[in-house]
Amino acid sequence: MFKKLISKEKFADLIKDDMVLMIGGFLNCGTPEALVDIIIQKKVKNLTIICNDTSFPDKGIGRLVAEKMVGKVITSHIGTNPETGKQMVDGSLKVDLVPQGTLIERIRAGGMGMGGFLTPTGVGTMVEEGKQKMTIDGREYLLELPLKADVSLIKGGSVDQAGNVIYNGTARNFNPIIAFAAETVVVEAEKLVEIGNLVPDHIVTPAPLVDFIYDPSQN
Amino acid sequence: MFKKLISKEKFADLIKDDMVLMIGGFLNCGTPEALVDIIIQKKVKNLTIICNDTSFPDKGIGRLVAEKMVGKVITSHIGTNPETGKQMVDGSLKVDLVPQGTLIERIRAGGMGMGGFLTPTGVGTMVEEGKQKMTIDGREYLLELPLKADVSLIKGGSVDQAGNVIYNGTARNFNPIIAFAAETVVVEAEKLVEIGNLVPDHIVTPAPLVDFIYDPSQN
Amino acid sequence: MIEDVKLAKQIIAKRIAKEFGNDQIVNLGIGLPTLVANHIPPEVNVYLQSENGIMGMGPAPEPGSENPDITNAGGSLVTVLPHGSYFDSATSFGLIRGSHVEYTVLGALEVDQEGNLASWIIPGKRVPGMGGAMDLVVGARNVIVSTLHTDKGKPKILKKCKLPLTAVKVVKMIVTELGVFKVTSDGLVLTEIHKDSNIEEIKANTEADFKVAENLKTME
Amino acid sequence: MIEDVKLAKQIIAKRIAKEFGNDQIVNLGIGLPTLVANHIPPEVNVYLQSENGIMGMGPAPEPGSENPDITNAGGSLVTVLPHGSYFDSATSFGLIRGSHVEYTVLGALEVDQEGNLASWIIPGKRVPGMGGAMDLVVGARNVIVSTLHTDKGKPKILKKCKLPLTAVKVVKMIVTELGVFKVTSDGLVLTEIHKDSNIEEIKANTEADFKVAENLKTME
Repeated sequence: MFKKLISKEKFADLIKDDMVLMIGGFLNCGTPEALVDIIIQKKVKNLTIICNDTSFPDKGIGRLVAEKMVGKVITSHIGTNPETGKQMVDGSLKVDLVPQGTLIERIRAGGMGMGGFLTPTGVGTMVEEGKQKMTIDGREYLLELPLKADVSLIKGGSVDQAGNVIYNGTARNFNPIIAFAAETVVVEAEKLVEIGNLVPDHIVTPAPLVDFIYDPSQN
Repeated sequence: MFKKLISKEKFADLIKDDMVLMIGGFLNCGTPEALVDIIIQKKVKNLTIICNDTSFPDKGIGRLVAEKMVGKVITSHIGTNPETGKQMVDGSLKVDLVPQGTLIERIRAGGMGMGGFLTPTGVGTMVEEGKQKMTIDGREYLLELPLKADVSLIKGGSVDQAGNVIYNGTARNFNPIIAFAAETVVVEAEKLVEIGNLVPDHIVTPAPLVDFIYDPSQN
Repeated sequence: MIEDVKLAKQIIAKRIAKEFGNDQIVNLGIGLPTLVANHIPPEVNVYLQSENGIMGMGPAPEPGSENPDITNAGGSLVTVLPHGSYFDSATSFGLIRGSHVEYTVLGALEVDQEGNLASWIIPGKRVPGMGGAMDLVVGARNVIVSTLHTDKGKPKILKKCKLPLTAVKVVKMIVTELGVFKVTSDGLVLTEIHKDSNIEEIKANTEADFKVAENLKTME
Repeated sequence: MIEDVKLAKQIIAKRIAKEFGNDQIVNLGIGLPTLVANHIPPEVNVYLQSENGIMGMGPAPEPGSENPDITNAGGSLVTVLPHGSYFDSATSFGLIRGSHVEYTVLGALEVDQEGNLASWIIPGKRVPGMGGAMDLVVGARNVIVSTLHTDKGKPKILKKCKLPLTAVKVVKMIVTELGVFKVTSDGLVLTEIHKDSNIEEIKANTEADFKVAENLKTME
């Protein structure tokens, strides 16, 4: 029971060329940097990354872009990482820009079994191109479709040996939602604690959603 | 600042005939019973109640049904309250039965600005009557529409003077979601605490969603 | 026929408990399915989830330590295990609809050879509402129907459900006191049979067409 | 024209801060809008929300007490007030899209007399992405554009936006260093004017048609 701890090597084995990854984080906050390190060492190719933003060239998800490991990114913001823009312009990186609230809700829909949802965001803008529009109660909405991934990488604050997660401050962001939306979920633990140390009322991500726990301090 | 405490009288003034109320709770757990008491004393008429279930005739929302104060209920289960079934058969109470997961998601859509969502639940059953069906990626879904209310009544576990709420155990249920979906939100506090006593990482309902706090121990 | 209803239910519960694997989320319906919990081997860490918002549900509380804020979807007082947690109903049904629940075990008024299930309404007679059942059977990866083989002598496993459906083609497995059926693309297959029953008895008490598996096993 | 950009920004920030009421949720965009926080009167309890998942955001941390896990949507280190809280991005945008945010204050590349806003892309030149802006301006109850009146001498308040839109007909109020405009069903109305400006100057620097309110006030 509760054998979820994973080594650097075993985590590296999980990540393969052409995979779709969701990675938590918002700019410089709440990204599992140690897991990103391992991916960079492995030198995988043509990843599709679903994430809030592409961070900075030397930080988080931005490093995967800078290392040219990403073939496509589905994200809401690339403005802090000039490398993303450069690769987009030279055609080596495909960028799907999605409004942030729509992006996280599409991930939620994917993880929670919805076929899609109607949002007023983007109506009358470039965002509506190619999308079905519906009028409900006199207001126009866009039908937005779910997103799923092969692997989600999340950054946990306090993580117990079973895989329950509580997040620290704004490091929460996309993490608890992407934990629903992938076949395999790996949490990087800021602080690994014994079972019973987290209060059940405070837990944000329930243990069985988490497949593996990576503890940088043990690696 | 932080003058959200409300008296029995002021709460009674808020609730009027023909209103649409959302009330938290799941059977015998997590319903603001003291607020229900006040509504019963006021003897209002023709309420529409949106809730998980109609509880028992002597408990929670069930008491409002037993007192014949409800004209319509939108709910997922009435089997534990024979009074609901009786009034439904004699025509004095209109009952809309909605699958539980669809019901809470419709409330979430209402509170979070979505025009609707696609769910696989109910496809091929009586639930699909009158609803738009859509096929996404080869799977059929029903388009379900949002729900909103005039007032939401929630039961909080630990509530601070600003209105932040942490719930106890399974008393959470519908409460944090209905807190988004009404013009006015009243929380009945199991335990009222000073500001600063709740850890920001643990708070489930952020203070500004709550308009009024009712503390039964002060009334 | 196993006439002792209590024994029949134990046979069913015991068999179903064997399905579960480590770290899986399982939702047990009210009534007979609840009994399944008593038969889960202690070395298998199953997370019992209840749709009212609890993960890692434990047994009923010891007298004197009841907490009215810890209940299951039937309204009974329960406990939470040290690795358990609570969440709101939207998250709970996100887990359910999003196929994070590995098994949902529930009863049936009728179930048929196509995997259709009727469990929530007898029009004009009994209208309790569907509760969370429709979401559970559509969302869970595996739907197991646990039911006595007959209701007052009448078969419950039919060619085609007559009552309004809970969902279409979702049932994967039917466990009764007489045996275990799997719903396959090739129709219903009897895969296990209780030692005190026989194929003739099952045929006589089942309206549905079914095949008998080549490697028919004894139900344990 | 107020040439001192720093002063101009202070004028704008100070004026916008007067809009907010007690217990309201306010989202301030990156850059100029962030300055608004410095002018909120201490007796008004505004909840500053940032879309990355914080409610009740406080000022930048004292040196030595920085916490890398407490940031705003611009990635700057911030603090949380004693009545503040954190949540995930889906909840954060639920607050935004669900009209729980009373005011969103943000900059503009262009804004027009119909309340259309362009703020996220200059095709072929600058493509940062929309971030949370599209959700904010569609969802918040009141959209306030805070902007210098001109960009290198060119008007920013237009008859019709030319750049790709962030949203259609959402802006309610435009605050520049020269004055305050309200977007009404009757078109743009100048309701306040800075003491160091005059209507001729505003007309010369505004492409949009606008009316002058009968009770034009001095901007403070």
